[in-house]
This record gives sequence, structure tokens and C-alpha cells, in this order.
Amino acid sequence: MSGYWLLIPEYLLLAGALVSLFGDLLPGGERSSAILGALAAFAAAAFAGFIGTAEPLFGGMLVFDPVSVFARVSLAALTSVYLLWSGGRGTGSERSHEATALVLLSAVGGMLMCGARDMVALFIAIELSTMPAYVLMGYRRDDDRGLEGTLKYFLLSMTTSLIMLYGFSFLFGITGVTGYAEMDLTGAGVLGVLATVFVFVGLLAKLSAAPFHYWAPDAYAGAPTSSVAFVSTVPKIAGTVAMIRLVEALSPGATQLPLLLSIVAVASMVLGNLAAYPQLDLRRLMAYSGIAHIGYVILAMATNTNTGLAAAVFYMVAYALPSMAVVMIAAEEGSAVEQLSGLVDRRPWTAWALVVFLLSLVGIPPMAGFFGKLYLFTAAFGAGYRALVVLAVLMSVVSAGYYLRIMREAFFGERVSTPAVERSIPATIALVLLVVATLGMGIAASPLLGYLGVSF
Amino acid sequence: MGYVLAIPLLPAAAFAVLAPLSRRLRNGAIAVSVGAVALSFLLSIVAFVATLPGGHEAEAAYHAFVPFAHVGDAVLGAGLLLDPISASMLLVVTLVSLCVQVYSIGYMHRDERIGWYYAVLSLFTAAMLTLVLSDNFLQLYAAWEVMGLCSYLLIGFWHEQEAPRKASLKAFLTTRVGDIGFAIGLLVMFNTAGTFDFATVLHGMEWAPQTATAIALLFLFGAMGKSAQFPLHVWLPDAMAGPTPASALIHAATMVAAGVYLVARALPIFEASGVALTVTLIVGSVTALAAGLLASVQHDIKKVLAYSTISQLGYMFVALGAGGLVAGMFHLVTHAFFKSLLFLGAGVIIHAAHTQDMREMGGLGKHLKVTTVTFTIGSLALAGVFPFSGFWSKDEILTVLLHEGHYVALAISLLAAFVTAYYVARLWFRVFIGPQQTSDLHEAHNEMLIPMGVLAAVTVVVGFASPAFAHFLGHEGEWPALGMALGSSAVAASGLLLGWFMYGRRTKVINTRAIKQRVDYVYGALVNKLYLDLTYEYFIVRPYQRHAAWLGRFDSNVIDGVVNGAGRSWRALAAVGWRFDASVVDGAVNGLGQLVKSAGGRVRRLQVGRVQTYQGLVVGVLVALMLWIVVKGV
Amino acid sequence: MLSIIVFLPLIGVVLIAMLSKERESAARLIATAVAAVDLILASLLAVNFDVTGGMQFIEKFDWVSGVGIQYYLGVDGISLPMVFLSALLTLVAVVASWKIEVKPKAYFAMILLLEVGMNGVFMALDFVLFYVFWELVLVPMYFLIGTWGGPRREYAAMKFFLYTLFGSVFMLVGIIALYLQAGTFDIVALTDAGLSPTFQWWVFGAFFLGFAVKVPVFPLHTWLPDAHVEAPTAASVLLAGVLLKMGTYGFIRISLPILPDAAAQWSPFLAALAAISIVYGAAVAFAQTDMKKLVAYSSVSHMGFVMLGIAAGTAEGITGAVAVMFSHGVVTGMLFLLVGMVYERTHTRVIEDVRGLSSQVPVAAGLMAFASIASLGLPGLSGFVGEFLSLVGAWRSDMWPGWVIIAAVGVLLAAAYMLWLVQRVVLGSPSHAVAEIEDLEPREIAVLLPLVALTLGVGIYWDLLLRYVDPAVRGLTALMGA
Amino acid sequence: MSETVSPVMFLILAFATIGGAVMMLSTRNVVHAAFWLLEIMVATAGLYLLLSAEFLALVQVLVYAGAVSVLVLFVIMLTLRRREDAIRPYEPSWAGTIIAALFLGALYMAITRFVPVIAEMPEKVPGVADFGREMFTTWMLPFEVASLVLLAALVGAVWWSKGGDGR
Amino acid sequence: MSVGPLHFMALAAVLFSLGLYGVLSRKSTIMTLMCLELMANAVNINLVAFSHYRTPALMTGQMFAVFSMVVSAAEIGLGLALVLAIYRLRKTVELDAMQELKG
Repeated sequence: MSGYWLLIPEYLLLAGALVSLFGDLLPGGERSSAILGALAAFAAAAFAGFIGTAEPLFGGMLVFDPVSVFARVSLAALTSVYLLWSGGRGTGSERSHEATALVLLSAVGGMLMCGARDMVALFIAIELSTMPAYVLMGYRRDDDRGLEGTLKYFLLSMTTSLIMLYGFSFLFGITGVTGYAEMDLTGAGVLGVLATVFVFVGLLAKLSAAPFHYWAPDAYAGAPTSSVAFVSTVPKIAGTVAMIRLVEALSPGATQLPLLLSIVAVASMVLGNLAAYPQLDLRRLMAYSGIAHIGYVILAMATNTNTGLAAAVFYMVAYALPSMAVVMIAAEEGSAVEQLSGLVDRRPWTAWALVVFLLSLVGIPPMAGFFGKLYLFTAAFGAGYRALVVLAVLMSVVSAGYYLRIMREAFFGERVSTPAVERSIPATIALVLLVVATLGMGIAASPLLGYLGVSF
Repeated sequence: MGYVLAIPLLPAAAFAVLAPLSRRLRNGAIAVSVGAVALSFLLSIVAFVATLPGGHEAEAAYHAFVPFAHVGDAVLGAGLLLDPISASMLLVVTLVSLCVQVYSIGYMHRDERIGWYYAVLSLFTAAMLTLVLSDNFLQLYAAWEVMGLCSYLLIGFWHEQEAPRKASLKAFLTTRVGDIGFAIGLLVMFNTAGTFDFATVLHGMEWAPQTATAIALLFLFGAMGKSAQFPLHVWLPDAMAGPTPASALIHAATMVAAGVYLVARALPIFEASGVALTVTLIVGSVTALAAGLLASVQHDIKKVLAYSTISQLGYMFVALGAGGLVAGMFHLVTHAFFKSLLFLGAGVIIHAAHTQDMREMGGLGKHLKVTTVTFTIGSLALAGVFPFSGFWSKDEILTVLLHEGHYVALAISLLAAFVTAYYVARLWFRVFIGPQQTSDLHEAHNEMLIPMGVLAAVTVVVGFASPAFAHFLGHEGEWPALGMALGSSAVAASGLLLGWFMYGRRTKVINTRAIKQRVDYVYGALVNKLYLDLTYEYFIVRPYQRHAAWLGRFDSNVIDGVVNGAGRSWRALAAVGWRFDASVVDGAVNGLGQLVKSAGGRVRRLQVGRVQTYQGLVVGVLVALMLWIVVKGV
Repeated sequence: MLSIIVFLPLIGVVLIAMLSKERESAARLIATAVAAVDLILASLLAVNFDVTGGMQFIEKFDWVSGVGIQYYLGVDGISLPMVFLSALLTLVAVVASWKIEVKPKAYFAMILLLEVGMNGVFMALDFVLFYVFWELVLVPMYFLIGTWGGPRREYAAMKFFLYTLFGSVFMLVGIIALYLQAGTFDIVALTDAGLSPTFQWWVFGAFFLGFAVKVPVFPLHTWLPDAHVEAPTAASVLLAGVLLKMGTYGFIRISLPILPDAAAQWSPFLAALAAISIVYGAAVAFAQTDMKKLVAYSSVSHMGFVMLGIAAGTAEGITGAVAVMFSHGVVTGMLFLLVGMVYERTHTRVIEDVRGLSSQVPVAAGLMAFASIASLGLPGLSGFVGEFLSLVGAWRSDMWPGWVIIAAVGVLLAAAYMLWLVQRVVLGSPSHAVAEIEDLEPREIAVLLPLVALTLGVGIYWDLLLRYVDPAVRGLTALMGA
Repeated sequence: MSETVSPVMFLILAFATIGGAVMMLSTRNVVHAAFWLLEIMVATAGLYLLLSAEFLALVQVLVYAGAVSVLVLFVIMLTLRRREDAIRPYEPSWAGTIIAALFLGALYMAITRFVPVIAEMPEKVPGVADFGREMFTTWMLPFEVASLVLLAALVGAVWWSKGGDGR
Repeated sequence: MSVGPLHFMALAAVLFSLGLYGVLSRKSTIMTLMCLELMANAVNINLVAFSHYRTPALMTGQMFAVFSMVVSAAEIGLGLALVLAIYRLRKTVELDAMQELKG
């Protein structure tokens, strides 16, 4: 087939993964494979952007529409930033060739998810993206708490993905096809709706949306913080894209879908924000806040309008950037909130960067998070979800409560004598890139939005 | 005639110079301030001459207007209006001000902050001149408020002591209660007329009676605050805590007369209302009599004069209430001179006797010759004795009342005149006659005596200008009718006689030590009465004393009590409000935060840590959804 | 021009951020220079302003084209005084805090950042841009209170942030609703969008929450005293002087012209809240034992007059509202500065402990008395202009006159608490805490003098301010009438 | 191979699978359960044969019956210190029962309301060769990705298995 | 009686539910994994049956089933490795021992 060159980004990532698996042979030890992986991912991002939109591959299994391109580029770029940071980290306990390889493999899966418009392709891509994530979450194999969290993640994830697969099987049985293009659920009756619900339960669980979120807090809290930085962000972008495609494809037959999604959105926003409030562990806090943010994204999906879906993807990326950065800082400074105390004296630049990230998460302009919320709420409001938008903005005030608590600790907290983290140039570059992206994605959103086709 | 602008501007400039430098300058301050007001006085004479031969008030000799604000369709501005009324007021204000300032050189020379004192006096003079030259009510109000501030500053001049501080606050706030009325009156006026200009609102439009009544009553309320009319008069006696020359200028001659001036200016509106005139008349007569009675039981010389001022202002209101613009204004003029004269004299007396309590004075006449003469002239003028100025103006008022048929008011006024004469005599005899109680008495310096002399001279002669003044204001002027003159003289004489009878014919010192508990007027009164003729005592004096004493208590307990109580209850209310704010309003907000926190704690309990529970919950939700879908169908 | 005014301080922030640790003291020089240049530019703006010209100095180009978000700046006679005020008070705040010793770099950077937001709010004519600047203001103020504040600074900073965020998210909902209805974020274009009254009613409610918290209007005011008491002096000055005005400015710039029908419907409610705020603020101010808290609550009361003028919706009322905004900024700024200066010397703000300033420190005492008197609305000083005009406007409108009378009583109450403060603090014989202190130094006097001059200037020659405001307000009322 | 499915065979195999599942869940011995699982897998392979999916039946036997079951047994053996540990207490779960029963009930109702579309059988039943052609043309992408899944699983499994020496 | 897709679907549903019950009730990690395999098996039966009745020529369902088998094999392998890793540290595979992380 002639279109294989469209998959060059995936090949690049894969090559990176394979090289780092045999990273022992590289000069410079474990650091080099991560940096190499970062370069590969960067090249992948660049290529994906360069290729742009294209005709679908494999008979429509993989599409290269704007949403896909946008998600692929941001996913690869975030992976690159993550590996850059990981490669530059002072402590290497959570970095090794395998981790780099797994991150890159997961990214490949994620990139395929972004383009998949076929149930089989989606299923297998999801598994490719998830399976390395299990390993990353349990990467400290001598830490039983980490493994416990991983096991919970694993079991819940398997159960839900089997439910999803069951749903896929019904969808296939009803329509006789696996590609979304020809999929027509109208008149499928109750079984069609049930199948849709099954599929979404699986995806929602992957995205850690309430009430299918239970794995996330425990798994994050047990996992190495550096892994959380990746797992809590990058795969979710892919998951969001996968989900908006399914929303598009399945809503004609499943009339209850908007209702289902809005219930999930409400549950996620409320539960995530409220439960994040009392948390003292940054990982757990970010887990709950992730649940809350997914709630906003799902609210946009419930609209099932082009704008709403595009806004969902935009928001997801706008969330992933600062969220990854916050967890990275937590990985450097210690995952308990109180360990951030005195950060402003210790590492002022990091502290101010943290402010940018947290405020973006709250939704304060001119950070990306604000613009994400703006488009998202506009889409939802326009689709008639007014009460939900009001709830969402109220919940974002609640979220400000716990994000500010982190800020307060970093700026006004009693100084604690934490050993200074060794600063490295790559890690600094990574954080700077994230700051720039968090600010720039909002201020210079015009081309992105135009690309995604957001218009109200 | 641009020099008119300089009349208020000179003292204002003096203030601008003195205010920042008040600590550095002493003699310089005096020179600047006195020089400025002297120049103003000269210019005022020129301006007065320019307005001759006078005429109707609407015909201004000079009018200038500078807009300072454009709001919507309205143009607000500052203007200078020189007409007979303002010209005569200019003379009065600058002359009294000049006299007081010169007098203060001697009176205040030992005070450290004399520079500041002169600065405020200059500001006051500027404000008062601006007020009388106003061509619109807004500017008048602005000047009115600034005067209030000056009054506040001067009453509290010796702020290291508690009493002046309290008195100053009380004075400012009480007058401001009236000012609210004035301000709302302005709102109503602007709402109807769209402007504050005299030309329009006084002469240029027809007022609907209801609107006119509203505005007039609100203005009257403002005037009552400023001019210390019952029941807003309570601040004035307390205001005597300030320096005496300042009291002479502000709380006797000029500022307190501003209320009268306001009503006089706004008289067309009052006349359009009708009701308001009656109310003015009632307020004036009640005040004239009640304050006179109160004056006659005071022992503090300044308080006697303060109540007397209230009473005389009441007279002016009576005159205006009867429609007697000329009479009211003329009494304002004469009163300004003789009352400031009395205050300045009182200042000398206080300096000499080192007390303000009349019971500790006596026999001053032998030592303070000049003061005695001038004070006597002032007293006679106040009592309304021919040929001093008070006689003429009071007679004019009584004539107006007679002409207009306000017999009740006339009776009250005559009674008030009697009371006035009585307390004047009481004051005079107690201070100047009788045994000397203080040693080391000496006459004041010339810079204090000369102003008094000037004022005394004016007091002697100004009364004869009575018809001329009426002509000047564009009204018919006549000499008082003989019958009325005789009648009023008789009343005054009987009052004086009673005063002499009670205080003048004594040869012995009254038991001052026993009366030292000044607070108890009743006790004092009882002691006093021992020397009196029994008959007289039972039928006239005792009821009189009782009523006066009762009125004194009523005044200090009820009316003043209401004012002070309002202050206290406001404070209590404020405390309650603060507690409410801190606990309820703020508590609600903080409670919301707590709610979120506890809800968060509750939600996180769902996360039990057991994976099968998680799976059960996930699948459970799924099953619930499935059942719902299956049961509901598509 | 406008962009330079808005973003010049941002350059200052960058410059300060690049200073090395050893040269921290240069931060104040940079900040002063930047703030001064900004003030000069703002003054030039005022000089070159055509009072009858409506929106001027417009800068407009697409920002996020797909959704019609524009970068759209402009000033008219209502925003110009506010821009000038924020530039002036920023300079004042910078100079007043020269002596700051804790983290001066961050401090001055935050003040400059604050200026970006403040100027931006008053210039923005695009809703999203407006909201961007609006929220931008929160951040530096949060840090100013939280880092350099008093003992309960963290609580106060958090409360300030959350409270105002709470209000502004509703504003965001309102913006979204408007956008969806009218299809534009353009504040100017929205004035003739022809929205249905019911829709307007709801949107007005959303904006009301956003603005009223900022103003603040009873009962949404409780963040204010906490924030003020804990904030450092300069932050208090800017908070009271400029930030509160953002709320009322929002009402005037957005709620009234865009939602005129709703404004009419809401007017009685606003009037009631305004009157309550006036009296309630005065009452609570009267009960305070802390000078700063007293001034803080007095702001609630004064801002009530602004709300009264806005509720009136008449030309006089709105002009009065703007005048109060300007005057309150200047006068309350002065009061906060003086309270701060006294606090620096006596280390107490408890009214009972500070007595007899006039004997010990006559200059400070005189200025404090002046500011208090200006605050109580004495004619001839700036406070009177606005309060009088808003009362006039309120009386001219068809609101219940009782509210106006209550508000007029508020004038008396203002006199009560202000003079009582003067009586206890300025007058009397010096107390122990006051006994040894030094009078103001030239720098401090220099900070206060321009404010004094403005207070006098505007108070005597109203058109100094009103020549800008009045034509703009006429345009506004014409829009509302249409 | 016939195009229709023999009811008898279906019933037998259905009984074998369901019965096996019930036995697997009811036995208290983990090792027995593993063998019951093996039995289910084999019976399922039979069902695949019924459905004319020979290749799948083969894979089923190889992968599940062969690899997975053996792996499970290995792990069981590795995690049992004593033979008696294989005997587990009886673990009824009311919540589990109710949820699973309701799940089945709801699903059953949906299935019974479902009207399946049955396509015409092609003339020539596709064989393993056709299967292979399809797999490497239409299903190229999933096939490649599946190999990556296996790679990832391999890396992960190796990583975890190497644990312990770090301790 | 002719065996149609509904019969296979019912069979798969029963097996899936039984697996689900096992997942929700078994306290041994290994048993849970086995039950998950049972569920996967049920899904595969579903897929193959649909393939037979719906797309006999294209064998789409069979393809799906193959990938599903690969994935579940990979997952069971990974899961068992995880179980072993945990067992090494905690000397137990009981799920009830995995309750340290919560809240």
C-alpha cells in the first residue's frame, strides 16, 4: 500500500523504543536512551505535523483528519518533553532503557488510537497504549505499594476493557462491520444501546471518569511520580480522541448517550473536585483533579457537535500540559504537598513556573486552561447544557481551592530543608517548554482552533 | 467690578498660604490673615457703595458666573452675585471678621498654634463670603459645609482636652443632620428645576405648592441645624468650648446666621409654599422663647450668650416666617454686631476673671472700664433699649408680626423680649456689680479693646439706618410706630427691672460655695430665691424658675439626650452590625468552604482501597444503567 | 499607545526578573521608572483625548480568529480617568514601598504585573480580553497579600482569590451566553445587539455576581476587610483604589449599555443593595477598632454610592458614580498610605493606641485629617462631587426615594465614623505609641501630594474630571434610552 | 463441514462450557479450577469448530489450552508454599451474585429483543488460506500492532520477573 | 431446532456473567485472572458466532477474535508476572491484602 509513509511518526517512535531496549549498547548509559527517545518523539511530532492531514489508510481504519493530526502532534511532543525531562533527571531510579521503551510503545499506541476509526484497530491500539502503562505504574518492582496500585489498575482496567470488548462484539454483531464509516446503529434496539454503554464504560474507565475512576487515585498514589507524569496525561489525549470518534459514530443509534455522558460529567466534576480538596499527596490530588478535568471534557463530548468535540480535544491537551508539569515538579520535590514548602526560596523559577501551571489548571487567563474552558463551556452552553456549565464553573472555583493550597505551600509555607534537586539542562528545558506551551497555547490559539475547526 | 472676586479670594489665599506653614509663622500669620480680611473689608465697602442706592433683590449690581461642571444637560458653576442683600452681608461679615481677627491678636497671642487658628479663621471668612456672594444654592451649600468644617476645627481647637473634642464632633454631626435636609432639598430642587441658580429657581419659575413646600421645609431643616433652632440647637451651647473670638465670629455673628440667610434667600420658595412660612414662624417663636428661658438659668457666661444667640436667631426666623425679609435681615445685621461685641467682651471678662462661671465673677465694672462700657452697649442693644440697634430691629420684627396679624407670635415675641431683658440684666449685674471675687483684674490690651470699640460704635448708630436699610433692599421703610416702640420698651424695661430686682439690689455675696455644684440648677435656684420677696417668689419667680429649670432639664436630658443617645445607640448598632458581619455574613462564606471540605472528606471515603469493591461499584453502576435502559427501552 | 501603556509594565517585570540576586535593590528603580513612564503616557493620553470623540486610540485586530476573539483596546471618557488613576496609584504604590526588604524583586514585579491587568481591564473592549485582564489582576494581588501581608495573610489571600474567582466565573458564563446569542465578543458592537429582556435578565444576573463581588456590594463584601487588613500598604492602595473600581466599571461599561432592559429591571434591587451597603458599611466601619479595617469598611460604604448612581441609570447618576470611583481611589489611597505610614512608625493600627498624632507628627496628622474630611464628602473636595451627583441622579431616576434618603443619611454616617477616627487618632494628647515617632519624610510627602492636589483640583473644578466623563456618559445614556 | 450448526453438538458443548465454568467457580481448589478452565477452553475450541472457524479453534487450543493454562498452573504452583494452600475457603459473595445475575438478566432481555441479521452463506466456505490472506491485507495494521502488544507485554513481564534482585 | 446467533449470544452472556461473578467474588488474584480469561472467552464466542452468521465470507469476527486472543494472552502473561512480583514482596496473592492504598 502506498500510504505507509504516513506512519513515519509511529515508525520513529518504534525505532526509538527498539533502540532503547538495546540501550545497554549505547554510550552514556541510561540517560542517552531517554534523550534519544526524546529526539525520536520530537521527530515524530515534527513529522506528524509536517504530514498534516491525509487520506485515510487501511480502508478507513486510520484517518488523518485535523483532530487526529493535532492530537498526534501534541501526544508525540508531550512524550518528547517527558522523555527529555526524564533523561535529564538527577535521580535515575525510575529511569532505564525499559522505561523509555515502554513510554515510546505506549505513545505508539496512543498515536494509533488518535487515528483509529475501526473497532479492531482501536481495541488493539488501546491495549498497546495501556499495557506499557501498567508496567510504568508498577515500575518500582521492589515497592509493594506500587505493585498493589498497579494490580488494582490492572484488574479494573482488564474488567472494563473486557466489557468494552464485549460491547464491540455486539456492535459488530449488530452492524456486521468494524469500521465506523459504515456503522449504522439506527434501529438496533436495546442491545445497540447496551453495547454503546459497554464501550463507553470501558473508555470512561480508561480516562478515569467517575464513577469508573476507582483505580486512578490508588494507582497514582502508589506509582513512581515520574510515571504518573506520563500515564496521567499522554494516554488520556489519545483516549479523548478515541472517545469523540465513538461519540460521533454511535450517537445516532444511542439516544441516551448525551444523558449518560452528562451524568458522568457531573459525577466526575463533583466527585473529582470535592475529593481532591482534602488530599495531601500530590499524586492522589492530581488523580482526583484529573477526574474532575475529564468531567469537563466529557461535558463537551455530550454536546456531540463538531465544536464541542474539538473543544474537548483542545481542552484535554490544555489540561495535559500543566498537569504533566505539576507532577514532574512533584517528582522532583517530593510528592507530599508539604514537601513543596519553601519552593520559592529553594527554586524560585520552578515555583513561578508552578504558578503558571496551577493557574492554567484553575482556568485563569491567559493560560491555556482558560481558553480550553472558554471554548468548552461555550460549546456546552450553546448545546443547551446551561445548568451543567454553571456547575462546572462553580466546580472550577472549588478546584482553585486545592490548587491554591499547593501554591500556598510553595510560596508561603514554612521552609523545609529538602535536599536540593540537582538541576539539569534537559529537565529545565522540558519545564520551560511546558511553560511556553501552557502560555502560548492560549494566547496563540488562533491557528490551532482554526485547524480543529472550532467555531461557534 | 472684578474686584468682587477678590473679596472671598483674599482670605482664601491667606488660608492657602497659612495652612501648610502654620507651624512656622506666628506674627506673619497674623499679618497675612488680618491684612487679607482688612483688604476684603475695604473692597466690601467699595462693593457696597457700588450697589447704592440699592433696589429690589433681583436686580444685581454685579453678576459673574464660571461653570465648573457639565453634567447631562445641567451646567453647574460658581458665581458671584452682588445685590443689596449680599452687599450688606459682605460688610457685616468682613467688619466682624476684621474686628475678631484683630481682637484675636491679643486674645490668642500666647497660643502655640496661633498660625493654624488664623488659617482656619481665614478659611471661614472666605467660606462665609463665598456663601453670601453665591448666585446658586449649590455653591451656597458648598460654602455652608466648609463653614461647618471650620466651625468643627475651631470648636475643637484645644483638642488636647476632652470637652472641645466631643463638642466639635457633636456640632459637626448635629449640623450635618440638618444638612441632609438641605442636601435632599437641593436634590428635589434640581429634579424639578434642573438648576440651582437663584435667577431661575427664585424668580424665574412658578413653583407647584407641594414641591415648594418640600424644598422649603427641607431647606428650613438645614437652616435649623446651622442656625441652631429648636430642636437641633443642642450643639451650640457645647460649641462654646472653642476660643471665644471664634465663638464671636462663627457662633454668634456669621455662620449661625447663615441659616437665616438661606431662608431669606429662599423666601420666594417659602412664599410659594405658604405652609413652610408658618412652620418657620412656629420654629422661630418656640426657639426664641425657649432659648431665652434657657439663657436665664445658665451660669456660664458664654452659655448664656449662646442661648441668647439661639433665641435671637429664633427672632429672625419669626420675622422671616411672617414674610418680613427686611426685618429678619436687619436683625441679622444688628445682632451680628452686638452679639459679637458681647462675645468679645465676654472674652475679656473671662481672661480677667479666669473663669466662665458668672457666680465667681462680680465687681468687674470698676476695673474693666472700657469693657464695661462696650459690654453695656451690647447688652442694652440685646435687651432692645432705645436707641441701640437691637431696639430698632426688634421693633421692626414686632411691627411685621402686628401687620401680618400673627398675634400669638407677637405675644410670644414680646414674652421673649421680656425674658431677654431679664437675662441680660442678670448677666450684667452679676458680672459688673457686686463684690469683687477675683484679684489681679486688669483691662485688656488695645488690640482687643479697639475692635470692641468699633463694634460698640456701630451698635450705637446702626439702628438709625433702619428705614434706609429697607429702602436699600428695595422695600418700603418707615420709622417704628410710637406705640409699638413704647410697648416694646416697656417690656424691655420690665425685664431689666426684674433682673435688677433679683440680682442688682443685693449687697451681699450670694452663697457661692454652696452653689458650686453647678449641675444642679434647681438647687441653685432654690438657694437664690431665699433673698426674694415671698409674694414675688410664689407668684412669679418660683413658677418661672421652675419652668425654666424644667426646661433646662428637658433640654439637657431629653433633647440633648436624644442627640447623645442617638450617638450611643448608633455605636451599639454599629457593634451589632459588626458582629453580624463577622459571624453571619462572613460565617456563611467560611461555612461554604467548610462544607466543601467536609464533602470532600466524605467523597474520598468511597475510595476504600479494596479492588473488588471498586469492581463491584463499577459494574454495579453499569448494571443499573443497563436495567434502566432495558426497562425504559429505546 | 494603549498597548504600550498596558504592556510596558510587563517589560518592567521581565527586567526585574532578570536582575541578579545581588542587585535586588535595582528592582525598585526599574519599577519606579516604568511606573513613571506609564503615568506620563497615561497623562499624554488624557491631554490628547478628544472629549467628544467617543472611543479613541483604538487598537483592534483579530486575536483568535476562528471564534471572533479580538485584541481590541480603546478608551473613552469613562475609562480614561480609570486608566490615569491606576497609573498614578501604581506609581504611588511603588514609591511608597521603596523600603520593602522582603523579596523586593518579586514585590515590584507583582505590582507592575498588577498594573498590566488593571490598565488592561479599563481598556479592553473585547469580552475575552476583558476577562483575561480581569483575572490577571487576581494573581499578583494574591501574591502581594499572601507574601508580604499580615499574620493571617494566607487566609486573606485565599479568600480574596476564591471569592473573586467565584464571582468572575459567573461573569464568564454571562460572556458565553452573550456570545452565543449575539455572535460576538465585541463589547462595543454588543450595545446594539437587540437582546430579549428575559435573556438580558439572566445575563445581567451572571454579570452582577461577577461585578458585585469585586465592588463589593453587601452581602458579598466580607473578603474585603480581610484582604485589606492583611495586605501590605501598597496592595491596599491598589486594591481599594483600582481593583474595586473594576467591578463598578464593569457595570457601567458592560451591564448598562449591553443589557439596558435588564438594568432597568434590576435597578430596584441594585438600589436597595447600594443603600444597604452605604449604611451597613458605615455602621460596621464605625465599630472597628483597627484603622485599616475602618477604612476598608468605609470603602464598602463609598462604593455603595457608586452602585446607587449605577442603579439610577441617569446621566447624573452615572457621572456621579464615575466621579466617586475616581475620588474614592484617590482619597482612600491616601488614607491607606497614611495608615500604613503610621503603622510603620507605631507598629500598631489599633485606634485606641494611636492618639494625638497632630502634636507629634503634624504633617502626617494634617494629611490624615485632610483625607478623612475628603472622605466624608466635604464640598470643595473630590468626594463631594460624586456623592452629590449620584444622589442627584438617584433622585432624578424613578427609584424609590427612600433609598436616596437612606443614602443621604449615609453621608452623615460617613462624617460620624471619619471624624470619630480623626478625633481619636489625630487629636488629643499623644499616646505612648505615638510619643517618639518621626514625622513624614520627603519621599512620603511626595507620594501624598499629587493625591492631595487631585482631591482639591477635582473637588473645586469638577470639569477637570467631568469633561471626560460627562460626554461619554451622555453617549451611554443615549444607548440605554434607545 | 456443514453450514448449519448441529443443535446436539451445540447443546453438548454449551453444557460443557457452562458446566465447566460453574465447576471452576464452585471448586475450592485452585488447581482444580485451573483444570476446569482448561476444559472450558477446549470446549470453546469445539464451539469454534461448530462455527466453521477451524483456524481459531486451533489457536484456541494452542494459546489458551496450551500456553495460558500452563502458565496459570505454573504461577499457582509458584505461589503455593504448601499443597494445602490450594484449598481455599468457600467465598460466597451476595453482592457479586446479585450484580452478575442482574447483569445477565438485563443482557438476556436485550438479547431476546434483538433481531439478528443472518447473511447468506457464501458458495465456498473460506478456509485457512483465505483467513491468512485477509489477515495480511485488510488486517495488516492490527496484526502489526498486536505484535507490538506482545512486545510490550514481554518487556513488562521480563521487567517484573527480574524483580527481587533489587531488594 | 436450529441453532442461531441468539443461542451463541446467550451462551456467551452466561459465560460472561459467570466470569463477572468470579471477578467480583474470588479473593485469590489468580482466580480473578482466570475468571477474566473466562470473560474473554465469552466475548470470543460472541465474536466468532457473529462472524459465522453475519460475515461468513469476510471472517471479520474471526479476525477480531484472533486479536482479542492475542491481547488476552499478553495480558494474562503480564498479569501473572505482576502477581509473581507481588508475591515475592508480600508472600501472598490474596486481594484482601491489597488495601494499603485508599482515600
